[in-house]
Amino acid sequence: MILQGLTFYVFAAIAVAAGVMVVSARNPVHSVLFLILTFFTTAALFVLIGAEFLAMVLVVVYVGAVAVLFMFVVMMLDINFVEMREGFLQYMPIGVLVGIILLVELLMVLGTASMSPEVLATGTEPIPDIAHRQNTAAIGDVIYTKYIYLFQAAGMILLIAMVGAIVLTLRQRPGVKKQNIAEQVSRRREDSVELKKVQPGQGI
Amino acid sequence: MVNPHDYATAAPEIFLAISSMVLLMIGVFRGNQSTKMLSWLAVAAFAVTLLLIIKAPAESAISFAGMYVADSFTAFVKVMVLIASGAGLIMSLGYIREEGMERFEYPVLFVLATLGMLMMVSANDLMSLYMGIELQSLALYVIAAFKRDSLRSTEAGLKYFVLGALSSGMLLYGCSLIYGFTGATSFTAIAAAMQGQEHASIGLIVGIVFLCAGLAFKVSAVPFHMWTPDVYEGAPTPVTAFFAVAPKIAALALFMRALIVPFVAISADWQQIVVVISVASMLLGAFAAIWQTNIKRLMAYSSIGHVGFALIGLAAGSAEGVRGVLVYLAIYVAMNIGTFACILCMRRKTGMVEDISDLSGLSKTNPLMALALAIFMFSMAGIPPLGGFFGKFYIFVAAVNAELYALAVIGVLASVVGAFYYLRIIKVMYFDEAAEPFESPMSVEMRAIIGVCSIFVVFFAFYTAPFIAQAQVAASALVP
Amino acid sequence: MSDWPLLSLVTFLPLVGAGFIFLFAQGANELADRNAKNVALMTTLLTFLVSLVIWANFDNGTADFQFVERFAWLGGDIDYRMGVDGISMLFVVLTAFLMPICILASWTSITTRVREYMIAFLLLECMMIGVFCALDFVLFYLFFEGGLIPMFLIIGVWGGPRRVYSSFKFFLYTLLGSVLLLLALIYMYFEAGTTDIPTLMAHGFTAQEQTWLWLAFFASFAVKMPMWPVHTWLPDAHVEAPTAGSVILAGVLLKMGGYGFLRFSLPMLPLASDQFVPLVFTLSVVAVIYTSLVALVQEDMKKLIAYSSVAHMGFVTIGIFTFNTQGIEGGIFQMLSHGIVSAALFLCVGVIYDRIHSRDIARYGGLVNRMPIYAVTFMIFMLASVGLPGTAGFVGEILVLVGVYQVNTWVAALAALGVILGAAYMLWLYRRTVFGTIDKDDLKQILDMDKREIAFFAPLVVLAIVMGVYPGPFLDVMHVSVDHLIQQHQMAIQAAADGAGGAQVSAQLAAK
Amino acid sequence: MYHAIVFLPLIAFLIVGPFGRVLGDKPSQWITCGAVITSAVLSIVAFWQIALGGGDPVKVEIASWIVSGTFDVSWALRIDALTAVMLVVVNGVSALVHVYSVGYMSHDPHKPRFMAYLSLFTFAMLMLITSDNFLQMFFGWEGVGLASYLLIGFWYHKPSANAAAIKAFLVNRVGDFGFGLGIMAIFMVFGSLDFDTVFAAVPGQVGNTFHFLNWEFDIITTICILLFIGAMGKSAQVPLHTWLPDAMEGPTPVSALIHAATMVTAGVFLVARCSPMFEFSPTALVVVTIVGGFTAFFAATVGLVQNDIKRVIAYSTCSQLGYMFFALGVGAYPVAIFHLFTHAFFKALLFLGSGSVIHAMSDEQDMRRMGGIFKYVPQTAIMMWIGSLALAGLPIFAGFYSKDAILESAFAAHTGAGMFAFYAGMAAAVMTAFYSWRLLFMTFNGDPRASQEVMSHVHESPPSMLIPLYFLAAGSILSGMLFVHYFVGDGHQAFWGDAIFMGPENHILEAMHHVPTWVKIGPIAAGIIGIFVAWLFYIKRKDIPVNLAKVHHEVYLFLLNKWYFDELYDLIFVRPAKWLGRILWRGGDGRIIDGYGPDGIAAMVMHLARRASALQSGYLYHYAFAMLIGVAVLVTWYYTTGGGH
Amino acid sequence: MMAFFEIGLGHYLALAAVLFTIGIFGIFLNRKNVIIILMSIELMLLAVNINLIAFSAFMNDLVGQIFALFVLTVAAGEAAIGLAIIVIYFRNRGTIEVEDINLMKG
Repeated sequence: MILQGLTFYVFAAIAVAAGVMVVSARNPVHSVLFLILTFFTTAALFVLIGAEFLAMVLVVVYVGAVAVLFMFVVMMLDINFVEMREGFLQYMPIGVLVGIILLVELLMVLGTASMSPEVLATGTEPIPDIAHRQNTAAIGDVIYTKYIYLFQAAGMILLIAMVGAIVLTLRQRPGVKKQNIAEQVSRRREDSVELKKVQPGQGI
Repeated sequence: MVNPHDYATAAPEIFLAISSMVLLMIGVFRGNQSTKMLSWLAVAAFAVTLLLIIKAPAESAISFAGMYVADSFTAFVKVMVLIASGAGLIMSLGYIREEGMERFEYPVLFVLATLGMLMMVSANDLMSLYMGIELQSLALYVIAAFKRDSLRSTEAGLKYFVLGALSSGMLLYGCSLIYGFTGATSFTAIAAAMQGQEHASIGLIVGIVFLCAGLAFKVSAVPFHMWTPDVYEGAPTPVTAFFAVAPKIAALALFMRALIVPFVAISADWQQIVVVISVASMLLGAFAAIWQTNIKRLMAYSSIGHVGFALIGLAAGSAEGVRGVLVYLAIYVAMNIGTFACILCMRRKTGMVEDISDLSGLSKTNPLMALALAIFMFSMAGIPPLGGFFGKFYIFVAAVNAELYALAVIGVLASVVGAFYYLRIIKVMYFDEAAEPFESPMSVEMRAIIGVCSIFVVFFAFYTAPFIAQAQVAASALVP
Repeated sequence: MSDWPLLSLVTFLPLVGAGFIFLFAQGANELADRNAKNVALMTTLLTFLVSLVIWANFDNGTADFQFVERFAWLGGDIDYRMGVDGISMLFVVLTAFLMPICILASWTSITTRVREYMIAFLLLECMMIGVFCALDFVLFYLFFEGGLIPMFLIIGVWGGPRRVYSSFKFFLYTLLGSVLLLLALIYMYFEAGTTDIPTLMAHGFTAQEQTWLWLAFFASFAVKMPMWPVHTWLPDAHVEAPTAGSVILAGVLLKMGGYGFLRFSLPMLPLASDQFVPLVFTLSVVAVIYTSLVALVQEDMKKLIAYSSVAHMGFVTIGIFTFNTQGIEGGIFQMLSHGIVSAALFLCVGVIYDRIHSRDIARYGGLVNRMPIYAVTFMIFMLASVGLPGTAGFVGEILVLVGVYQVNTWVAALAALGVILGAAYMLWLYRRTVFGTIDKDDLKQILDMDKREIAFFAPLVVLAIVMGVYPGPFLDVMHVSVDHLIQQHQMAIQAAADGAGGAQVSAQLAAK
Repeated sequence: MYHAIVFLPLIAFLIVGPFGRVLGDKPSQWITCGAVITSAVLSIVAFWQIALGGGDPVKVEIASWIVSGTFDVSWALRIDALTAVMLVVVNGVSALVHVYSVGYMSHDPHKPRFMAYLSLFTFAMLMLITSDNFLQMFFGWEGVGLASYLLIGFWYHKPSANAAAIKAFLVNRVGDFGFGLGIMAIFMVFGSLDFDTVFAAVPGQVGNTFHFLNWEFDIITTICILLFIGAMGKSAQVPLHTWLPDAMEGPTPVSALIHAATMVTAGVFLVARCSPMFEFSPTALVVVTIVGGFTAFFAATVGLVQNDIKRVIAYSTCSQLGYMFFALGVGAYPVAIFHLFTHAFFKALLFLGSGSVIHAMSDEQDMRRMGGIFKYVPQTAIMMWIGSLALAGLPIFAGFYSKDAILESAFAAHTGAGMFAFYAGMAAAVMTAFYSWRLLFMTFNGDPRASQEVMSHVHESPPSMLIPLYFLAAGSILSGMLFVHYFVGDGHQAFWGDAIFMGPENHILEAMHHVPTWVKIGPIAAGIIGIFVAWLFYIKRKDIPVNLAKVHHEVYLFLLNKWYFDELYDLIFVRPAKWLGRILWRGGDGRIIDGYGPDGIAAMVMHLARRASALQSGYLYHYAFAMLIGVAVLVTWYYTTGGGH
Repeated sequence: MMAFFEIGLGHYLALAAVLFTIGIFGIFLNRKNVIIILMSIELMLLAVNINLIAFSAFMNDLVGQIFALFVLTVAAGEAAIGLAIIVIYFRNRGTIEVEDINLMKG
């Protein structure tokens, strides 16, 4: 019990601290690294609460793919690390004030967040006993059946992400020769072969 | 677990999804030269989807374990969305050719965005809501930045993306709270959980506020509208035209469903949110547009104002309100498509122009276009007997019936202020000296679109009744 | 004959003409322009004929709406309903009568965009006639507001140097008033479940509702009238509008406010109308005296006449809110006569404006030397405007005064003071323009009215005098309807006083 | 016949008015003169039948005019004795003036127009006197006002004529304002405007009060005073007299017809017509007496020093009208009408005579530039003498009978107001004689003061001008002695019939025969004194008036400037009205209504619009911040209000 | 003391709220670099996921986890698009400083 609590506090503290560093670090590379740290600690918390599959996904997808992508872009764009400019602090107090008000209000919500029995009873998809069915398997049970609609939609979203990223960033450089299958396939005889009558004695 | 019948209910979406992939494949193989053909194919796909929707059975069907709903409301909205998307795509043809952005992904992204909108309209679950929104938004981010060599276009895409992602975050946060405080994500289930409750717990309300913030962003209601003017101005014009109509309809439909269906029991609670953003939108839309010189930017503010009016109908929360919104949206679509078609015709030898002053004396150089634009402007100002009036009329009918008198009064006053800048455009076209004429002749499809839209707007008074009846049916599907 | 949808015919005939011009008078050449003018003239004349047919078939003996047409329209008991009674019928005729004159008056003075001009006027005619024919509130509103569009364009496109300011002021001012009317309309629809005007008249709203509804109506009609202090759009609009625009503005558009009071405020909201009489009287009296004084110092002819219109409309509102036969009939008659007289006065200004292109009073003088026919014509209308007995202006004025005298002598006395001032500024205007000697060079060459001008002034002159000498045919049309209106009004007040909830109403009435 | 009397002039006007220029001068003159002369002859017939013959009053219904609910007014003619007298006066003088004008206006390029106006005037005046209800009377009332306006401003190129025309119209409007209110009050009280109905109901309303301008007033008195205000305007009584002298800007025949014989007496006619009402209101009669008496005196004083020949006569008219009014005021309505009758002849004679003089002097009107033309225009001079004698009220002349009767009746009334009027009238009689002979002496006697050129052109007028003078001279001499019996003498009952109502208490016609002798001879004496003084001043000792004017310079200026009425009105009405108009226009409409209304709101909207677009800073973080604020505000709202519940 | 270590739903929600707020702060207080904003958004989404999973666990309902799974998926796609847009913006403008993204305003 205590161990659980202790673990939570430690990881939560790290996550928050790392989160603060993400937004406040001067060097974007550091920010990305702190983001990775946040993901890791959060993944740990997920494990703590029993969502193993998501914890793994978080590590694999986020740390493994997204964060690396971030790192890649940060490096690629070669941004010089600028100092904070004038005027930054001008709106700071009011911004912080509003943010803190919001935070306080969000925290106050928690006070009411005790689960009422009715709400608990409405759960549509009870989590099976962990001993009986693993978390991953339990998710697998429904995601391709009951949630096939969303699953397919997620597929479409990734398709858009792919198409979008390509269409935005892919550039055909004029100098580079590329294989154009369509052109090759549609090539016809008339296009490439020209018959010329050569007058005797004149050459082409 | 998923019954085959479920697929039948979602046939339009499935068809459109498959079409998008087919188009993509064709594009990949045929290259950018096929863009025009792909566009027309996409329009054809929209048409087929539209037919599928119309031919679907009228009764409500909830499928995919409560994720998806198809009823006459969704049908009505989807028809509008498809028409708007189709028109947007057709209007793009000339533009993307002239501006050197003729790439085959363009129509594909249109189709995908439209697919997202259809999903939004049919969403009956917080998750399908979110997925629909993201499907649409991701496509739109890309389309906004599609003119990738233009600084304005990319800045528009960037702003849209950053703020859109922020709004998604807020929306999700709201969803998570709603999920936590009701124990369900399906609208139907939430509605069941809310049954008999007079008031929501504060946690749930905070969740609803965040949800509304996210949705308000999508419909560009104040104060979540800030992206709109910049994106409208920066994005390629046909994209702006598309933005101004299709996503707005879908998002408003979703807004209505997400508030009315699950939270009908506590409508008094969320009504205040809608009232606030509605008032703010109407006022800002009316005031901020006055000094604009860029017509696209002006249209952005105008659309903010229009959303404010539409939200009055939502604030009413009644079937009449929903009917009002639907009627309003339908006319809004026609007016906006028509207007943007005119804006797209503002082309001189030096390229596209988008300053209001470029319209000077249009009534002399191109009387028909000026006439059409004047009709749209008067209609947007809500002057009878043009269509825009009926939109406002049914909205205010709903507001008065819901006893939202103050809202109605603010609304009409804002409409007067708003009339000012619409009149200004007419003034520029009709009262001012003629400027250099635009390139002519306008393309056939533009003329057709402008013609159809203006006829729709002008003669709306003559076929209002069947239209209203249809909207009534659609509304009663949402609010029994 | 009366089975025909005459009202729809008279309303939409101009639209047909407009469509005809739009479709067939293509091209920017002179031929197209001439065709457009001819078509417009034919259409308006035909419309006028139809309106005369309506008058001929009109039954003076009943207060019911006549020539009623009804078709399903928007659903929800918002239908396309048309009909006229003794109050509205003459306005239809008036509008149809003024239109051909306007077209003729624009025959040579409009040289740019003639086709559009004619289309705008025909559209305007459609809207204006529709206002007076509509028996459904929404339909009424449609026409009421729709008229703004062509008028805005007429002022803005063919107007004077400050046309932009004026047209915007006109449009937004009237729109601002009208939107509140729209809300009131919707509220009534909500309460009564219909927008059928006769049904609404009989509905009986509660006293509190009436107060608010009345104020909303007032916002619209007072601006349209225009009543003081919301009159300032009128001088500007008049000054900048082309002659025919001013004619229509003064001749018909201003009447819509008065008509609105009669058709809506009085019968539908009798208690509130009663309650607000002091307000209306005060504003009207102020209007009569204030605007007369202002008219006295005007340097611009059109502005002067515009201010005089405000004063005359003050009489109309006074008359309407007397709730007695003389007052209301006087108000209606005053509207009709003002429609003729002030329209003619604007035409008079137009005649010389066409020649000299100035409306500055100081710019003229001694016109009688070169333009005797014009001088006579102008004099007749000037006198009619002054309210000389035997001219159209007198009958309305005296009836209003007689009516209001029975209600409030102060109002009668102060309004009568306005008559003196009215004489002062009109005579002063006439003297400065027409009398005296010619000392401007261009005036020495000025030509008298040509045949076309005489042609459109002649019927106006005849009417201005006939209406003054023998107003019977006009008044006879109104009697039954006005009596009915007054009866309804009194019954409503009586019922409110008797009714259970009417205790405080009756107390209010008793306190008065 | 009665239709013909009233409508012949109208027909003449309708022919000559629009088509005069086409017809030409001569036909126009023939048509108008013919119509009016016919009308005049018929009038005499009517007078013979109805007044002298004691025939019953005639009523002719023509058409309904304005019908609105209980408000039902017809076009109708009513011919009773009073009307018959007026018909003779109006048509008689009018016919003579028409004829006179043919000669007088012979050099004018706009003869048809002038003749048409005259006919129009005649028609309007006939409508006035034959009306059977108050509204038709008002029609005629304003109609004559219009004709007067047109005729005063006939020479439209003269700014002074235009100004005078407007002034006449406006001052009359002020009177009409009262008249109009009176008509409305009558309708409200009696529910009708027909004379018979109203007069029949008057006794029933005696002593009743009604609410007028927030006070309780006696009904009859209020109505009478309101009507009298109208009469004051038309008949140029102080303080509404200022237009009459200015009206002399018009051609002289106009002055004779309108501003001496007929129109200005309309007020007298009105009061006489309403005698059934005035008889029940002693208060109103006192007002009439005082106003009349004061005007008689006032106008005479001003007449003393005027230099314009026509103005002198105009003030004289004003003064004589004062006489008529105080006669009315003391209840001697027939006396007033009698004076109206005689006055019409001699005043028209004086005007036409002075017109003849002016004509002779090449349109010179200033007496200071006349003199010594007796020998050139003897006939005119004699006519002027006759007119003046009648005016001064010397025996056998018409004025003698009527003026004497007025003063006697005023004395006989034995009321305070009556005595005031009597003494004012006596003083005025002296002055009347004085200025009349001042006029005669300055014009016809002494050395010529005009330029040689003018004097060389002095000539007697053509017959068309002289013949009317003869007729009028005959009237001036004979009308008094011939008709005194009928009008005010023993025959008055039979003569007037029911046309004039005199209450049972009213025995003034009887009482005036029983006044002291000094009262009877007083007027004659006054006339002789006045003539003597005039002779002294302008023939014998020409230095006296000059010295008097020097010594009493203020008094002289005061009189010369007509008691400064014009200046006063300019100061308290004209200027403030214009000043107020300007203030209301620039300040009220411009600065306040527009400034805070449309323009102000527009400016505010513009300002707000600038602010609103400034919100759109272009910075992403501002945009995000706005969203955050939106959410925070909404959440806070729900926290603080508990979600509105 | 034991109560302190008793980890309930509230603890997770509090953590999520704090992370969410940090994310928001990151967006509107950031003046440096758009990529930081993207990372802030990732933080917000992470907070949402914590919320969802916490609710899921404490309600014993799998839906929350599935929701979180989809959020993760979409977030990945979103990041890809976002970074692509940043890249092309950088190509056009040569900077991605937040202060400089200010071509359109008013």
